[in-house]
Amino acid sequence: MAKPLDLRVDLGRGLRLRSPVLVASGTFGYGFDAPQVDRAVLGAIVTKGTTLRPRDGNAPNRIAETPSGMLNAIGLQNPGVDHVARVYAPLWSSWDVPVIVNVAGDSVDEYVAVVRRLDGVPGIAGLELNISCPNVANGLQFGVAPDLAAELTSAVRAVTRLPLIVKLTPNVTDIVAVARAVEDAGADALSAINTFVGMAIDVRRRQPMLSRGSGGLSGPAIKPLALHAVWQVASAVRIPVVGIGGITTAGDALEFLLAGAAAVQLGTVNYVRPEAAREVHDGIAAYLEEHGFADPGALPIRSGSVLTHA
Amino acid sequence: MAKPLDLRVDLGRGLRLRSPVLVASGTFGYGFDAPQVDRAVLGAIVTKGTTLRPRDGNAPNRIAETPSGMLNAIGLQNPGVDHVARVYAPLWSSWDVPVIVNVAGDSVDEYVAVVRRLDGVPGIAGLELNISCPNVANGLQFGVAPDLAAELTSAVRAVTRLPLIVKLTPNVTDIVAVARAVEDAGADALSAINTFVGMAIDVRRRQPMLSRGSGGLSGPAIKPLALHAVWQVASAVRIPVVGIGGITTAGDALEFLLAGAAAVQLGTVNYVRPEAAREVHDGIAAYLEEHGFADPGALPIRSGSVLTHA
Amino acid sequence: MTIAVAPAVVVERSVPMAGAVELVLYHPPSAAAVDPGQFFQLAVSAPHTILRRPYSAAWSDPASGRIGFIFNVVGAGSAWLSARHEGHEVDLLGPLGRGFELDGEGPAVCIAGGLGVAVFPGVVQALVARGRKVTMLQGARTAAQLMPASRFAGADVRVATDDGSVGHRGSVMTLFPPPQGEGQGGGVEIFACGPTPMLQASIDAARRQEVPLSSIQVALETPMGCGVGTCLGCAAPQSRGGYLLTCQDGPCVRADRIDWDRMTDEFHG
Amino acid sequence: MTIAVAPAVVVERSVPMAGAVELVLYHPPSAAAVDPGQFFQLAVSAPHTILRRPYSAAWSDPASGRIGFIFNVVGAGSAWLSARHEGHEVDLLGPLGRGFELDGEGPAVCIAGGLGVAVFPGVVQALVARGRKVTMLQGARTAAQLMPASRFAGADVRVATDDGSVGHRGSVMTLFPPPQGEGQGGGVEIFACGPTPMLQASIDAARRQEVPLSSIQVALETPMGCGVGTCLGCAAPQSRGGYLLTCQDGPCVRADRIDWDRMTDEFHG
Ligand SMILES: Cc1cc2nc3c(=O)[nH]c(=O)nc-3n(C[C@H](O)[C@H](O)[C@H](O)COP(=O)(O)OP(=O)(O)OC[C@H]3O[C@@H](n4cnc5c(N)ncnc54)[C@H](O)[C@@H]3O)c2cc1C
Ligand SMILES: Cc1cc2nc3c(=O)[nH]c(=O)nc-3n(C[C@H](O)[C@H](O)[C@H](O)COP(=O)(O)OP(=O)(O)OC[C@H]3O[C@@H](n4cnc5c(N)ncnc54)[C@H](O)[C@@H]3O)c2cc1C
Ligand SMILES: Cc1cc2nc3c(=O)[nH]c(=O)nc-3n(C[C@H](O)[C@H](O)[C@H](O)COP(=O)(O)O)c2cc1C
Ligand SMILES: Cc1cc2nc3c(=O)[nH]c(=O)nc-3n(C[C@H](O)[C@H](O)[C@H](O)COP(=O)(O)O)c2cc1C
Ligand code: FES
Ligand code: FES
Repeated sequence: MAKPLDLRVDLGRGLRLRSPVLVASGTFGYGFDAPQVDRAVLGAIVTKGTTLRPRDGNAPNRIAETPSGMLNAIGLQNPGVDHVARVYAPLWSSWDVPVIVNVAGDSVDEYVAVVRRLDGVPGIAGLELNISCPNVANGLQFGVAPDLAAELTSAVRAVTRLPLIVKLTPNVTDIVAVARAVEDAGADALSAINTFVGMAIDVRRRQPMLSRGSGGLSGPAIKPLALHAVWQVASAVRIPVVGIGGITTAGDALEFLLAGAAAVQLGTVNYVRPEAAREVHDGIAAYLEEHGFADPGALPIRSGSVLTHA
Repeated sequence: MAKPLDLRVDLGRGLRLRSPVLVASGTFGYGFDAPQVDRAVLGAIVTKGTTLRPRDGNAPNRIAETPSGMLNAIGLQNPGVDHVARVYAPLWSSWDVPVIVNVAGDSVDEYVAVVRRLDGVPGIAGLELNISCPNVANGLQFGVAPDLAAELTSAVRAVTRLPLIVKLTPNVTDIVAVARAVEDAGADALSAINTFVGMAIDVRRRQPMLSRGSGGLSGPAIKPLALHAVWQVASAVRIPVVGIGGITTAGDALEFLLAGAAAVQLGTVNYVRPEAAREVHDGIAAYLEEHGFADPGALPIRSGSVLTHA
Repeated sequence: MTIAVAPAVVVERSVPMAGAVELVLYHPPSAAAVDPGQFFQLAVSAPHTILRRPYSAAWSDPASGRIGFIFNVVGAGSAWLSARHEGHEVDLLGPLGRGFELDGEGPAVCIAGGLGVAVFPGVVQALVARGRKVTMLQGARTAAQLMPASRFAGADVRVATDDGSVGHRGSVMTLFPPPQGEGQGGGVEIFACGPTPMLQASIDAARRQEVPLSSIQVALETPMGCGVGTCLGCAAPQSRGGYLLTCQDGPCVRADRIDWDRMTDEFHG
Repeated sequence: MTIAVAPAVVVERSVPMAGAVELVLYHPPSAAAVDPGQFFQLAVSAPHTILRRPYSAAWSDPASGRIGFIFNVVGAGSAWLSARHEGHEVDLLGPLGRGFELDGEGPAVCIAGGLGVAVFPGVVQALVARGRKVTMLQGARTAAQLMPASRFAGADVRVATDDGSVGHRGSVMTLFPPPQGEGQGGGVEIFACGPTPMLQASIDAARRQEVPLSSIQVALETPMGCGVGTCLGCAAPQSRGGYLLTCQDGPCVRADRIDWDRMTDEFHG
């Protein structure tokens, strides 16, 4: 007879979640839509990327399906941090599922301003820093350079007491270097990964499918790449890592937990199978039971550094 | 009435191919297997990665299927350059399809030794440099650092008059920087891309699916990522770019040609649909006819630099 | 409004006109809840696809719990759907978005291009039920591809074909304005569904007849990621700037809400 | 040897034993060319899959141009195959690899674990046709999962079940060595097919009976990328070092060629 199950996870700085299953930024709005998802199984809801001022987002076409995946270039359409803090947060404060606000910006100053506005607002359980945004200063994404990522993280860390998750981009040569820099700069946890930059071309119209040319690839197609990133990062840092990328089943989620993730986020699958969160939650529980583990924390298979193939 | 079609492509230094459809390294052996593929439509055959000494390759398990893709960590199993030059090349010299030897190694010296052995050997039409291999000197892949990649390219360039294609790895922050460095170092053409590093975990056995832990992801899943890499590289260099990654249909191949590729390589699809090469070849021809283009060179839609999404 | 996500059994499969397939699903809650012009996200398990496919309800019958979808095969997803037969299950998510506003006064002119006609059996029925005078303008390449007039009981059906095999030769717009004065300004309301270029043509024609844009309702066609407002992938440019979400603010909207100069068409033209 | 890549029509679908499906394909060239123990790469178009699936020919009949495959559902590809019915097409690539060497002297003992039994109808038939004495040892969880003895005409069939519902209780290895001396060294030849752990058990048992490893032929089961020798994904460790390719040098090999200590099993155990 196995011990009573405990699915709770601790992402640091008091951010304790009842479940290791979260919904990913940009795939659940601000928590007011997708009524058919069963929130009782969610550890937290991560909101759409939020910027200082409201943004209209990119011109259509914004999305395109690809083999086992989809491309998106939404352009951070969002109502702006003030609306989020004034209108949404008060509603969240009465919910039984914590809400983590995903923060985006074009400059360190914008990130800092957004975080300042959110700090201490009731109803906001934590922040997830989307460092995949291009930096207007140099056009480079914050997330691709360890020093830039660290600078941004500590600037934000300095102005908030909220639990801070930094979300890594996979579009780098060495994600571990970025992860370590961000950990040292004060992140409470990491989430990995954001989308991979990709593109599709409409052969009939002879132009890119997306108005922006390129977009971010998500869905099952990227699962093996995301899993490798999480495996590497989890074995290199001491803070919790939230695994993201192509998860659609409990088996997928378990791969990430075995790879060292403390929790997972479901993204694209929310569009397709609202019941996925429930299935993943229950599937993880059943696996723990079956193998006699008391909690998900017992799952990670210790990795050590993984050789790259040749 | 459209002009007579000309599907020939010129990859530089006299490497003129009758067709823009090639088969990719590691997916066609040394050209002696897969009899069911129609060679008449092939511009060239690219061989398995060849090293100085014979290699046994990695222990099983070496491959695993993933959503719309597959992981492999073969470990460069090959008979060694001497066998290739002594036994295979003479046979190739009587073939009507040119054979390009894919070259791999652990050090600049090994690459140079392999290329020296192949230079001037009848039956070898060109070389493709696989710079995705880890450098024993520093463990880093040659292909991830512009300076390493350039050093390797010029060292090889110095010892051969054979057409030299350098094959880029996508596992980098800035593939354009590597492409430019390699172009300046004397590459006649570029091929992009090699596989993306990924992993899969067997949840039942609680260990990685591949004996090496990680492996290279190929197949339709990576097509949008490969296409974006080719789009960026083709708009940044003056030498021809051969597009590779997840191509299974003529439509896929046309996406790469529209993105700026001079030719394409079919990889994983060869395992599944031997008729693919014929279909892609004929489909490209039909598209050119239909749109009144005289040759594939007229296809590229001029890109300029593509903004990354946010 | 409650959105169902549930498997529904195919109770009938037929070919209503050349090149089209009609699937009738049994799902009483949806049949009862759906308004004319609303759509569903149908799950497909075709090779390499992940997203659901958006389809308008062609009609629904709360009494029998049935709901009809009419579509053509354009790719992997619709090919998979067209291979469903009696007894198979199709997972639906919906009803979604906003249908047409049908309670207006005056005569209604419905304009359908291509498979846009799929939405009109239910729309025409509802308009007729409201006692409104309905003219149904339908265009297709050839006679065989026209939806039978019997699907539009109570409406004055006029047809055009590119090959002239029946009705006017030419596009559906050659049927506009229909005779007897409907279409000359004054109270007439236009309902248009079809490829974006056809919607634009309808609007230009209506403008020439001094029909105010606010009296034209169109069903928009954009890519759909989620269908419920979470992915922001279905943006359509608004005349007042920014974008509306086709899946929530549409697919049926009044023409004056859209900035037609910025409106794109990924799938036709 | 010519390898066909072609669509073949399903002419029969049945359930030969509990939990298994048998598909009979009509493809005269393959039916004529295949040797017992060879396999085919069957194309599947299941969601998110790309690779073909390797399946042994269970039997073939050159006269009628038919070839049989017997399998169980373990994942997406086999689920897709099990949903094929009469009239459907399945694209096959083969015959591939090497079958068993059947021309030896002396009595033959066939050992089947799980679906490894699928290869034996054709193998037993060929052995019997060569006038060899054949003992067929088959194991399964329960009686219903055993392949009917009628599939092994001319062989002395002995069965074991984990639940003892018929025959010996326990694994198929409890049937080895069979009585009447076969299996005691001297000229007996063993043909084994099943999960790698079962192959290893057969080898240990045979060793104990002083059957030389060279008199044991096994059908290897490794992942298959291409099935034709180009991907190098089907490596099996050789006793003389390095690896052989299961798809070319196998799947049927003599046990002494394999380094069993380095042999892995991805799919069972
Ligand atoms: C609100 C709405 C209602 C619709 N109602 C109908 C209907 O009643 N009957 C009908 O025949 N068609 C209808 N369509 C179009 C239908 O959704 C597409 O034909 C279908 O999605 C094509 O999928 P596919 O996999 O066969 O094609 P593919 O081209 O393989 O699809 C690739 C991707 O593009 C998307 N896509 C392709 N064409 C369209 C399109 N025209 N509109 C939106 N997305 C598209 C697909 O959903 C998928 O994500 C409607 C579209 C919308 C937005
Ligand atoms: C030479 C050979 C002959 C075979 N003959 C038979 C037979 O006659 N009857 C039968 O029931 N099974 C047979 N198998 C096993 C059969 O190939 C697998 O059961 C099948 O590939 C599972 O595919 P799936 O998509 O249903 O399972 P999934 O687990 O979804 O497959 C995922 C991937 O793993 C591979 N895989 C999974 N299990 C196996 C396995 N046991 N061996 C090799 N690859 C596997 C699949 O091919 C696929 O690439 C044979 C295997 C080999 C190598
Ligand atoms: C349409 C869409 C919009 C997204 N918007 C954001 C965003 O605003 N901020 C962010 O950090 N990630 C965003 N993401 C990335 C997801 O949160 C997630 O990291 C990615 O989709 C990979 O997970 P998946 O494969 O499960 O979808 C978005 C993804 C999609 C598909
Ligand atoms: C099993 C396998 C082995 C490969 N071996 C090599 C190799 O030896 N050298 C090389 O440069 N690329 C190798 N590749 C990479 C392919 O040449 C190609 O770049 C990659 O598979 C992407 O193309 P695809 O998606 O069409 O397969 C290999 C790929 C596979 C699947
Ligand atoms: S389709 Fe996702 S927001 Fe409209
Ligand atoms: S399966 Fe590809 S080499 Fe054997």
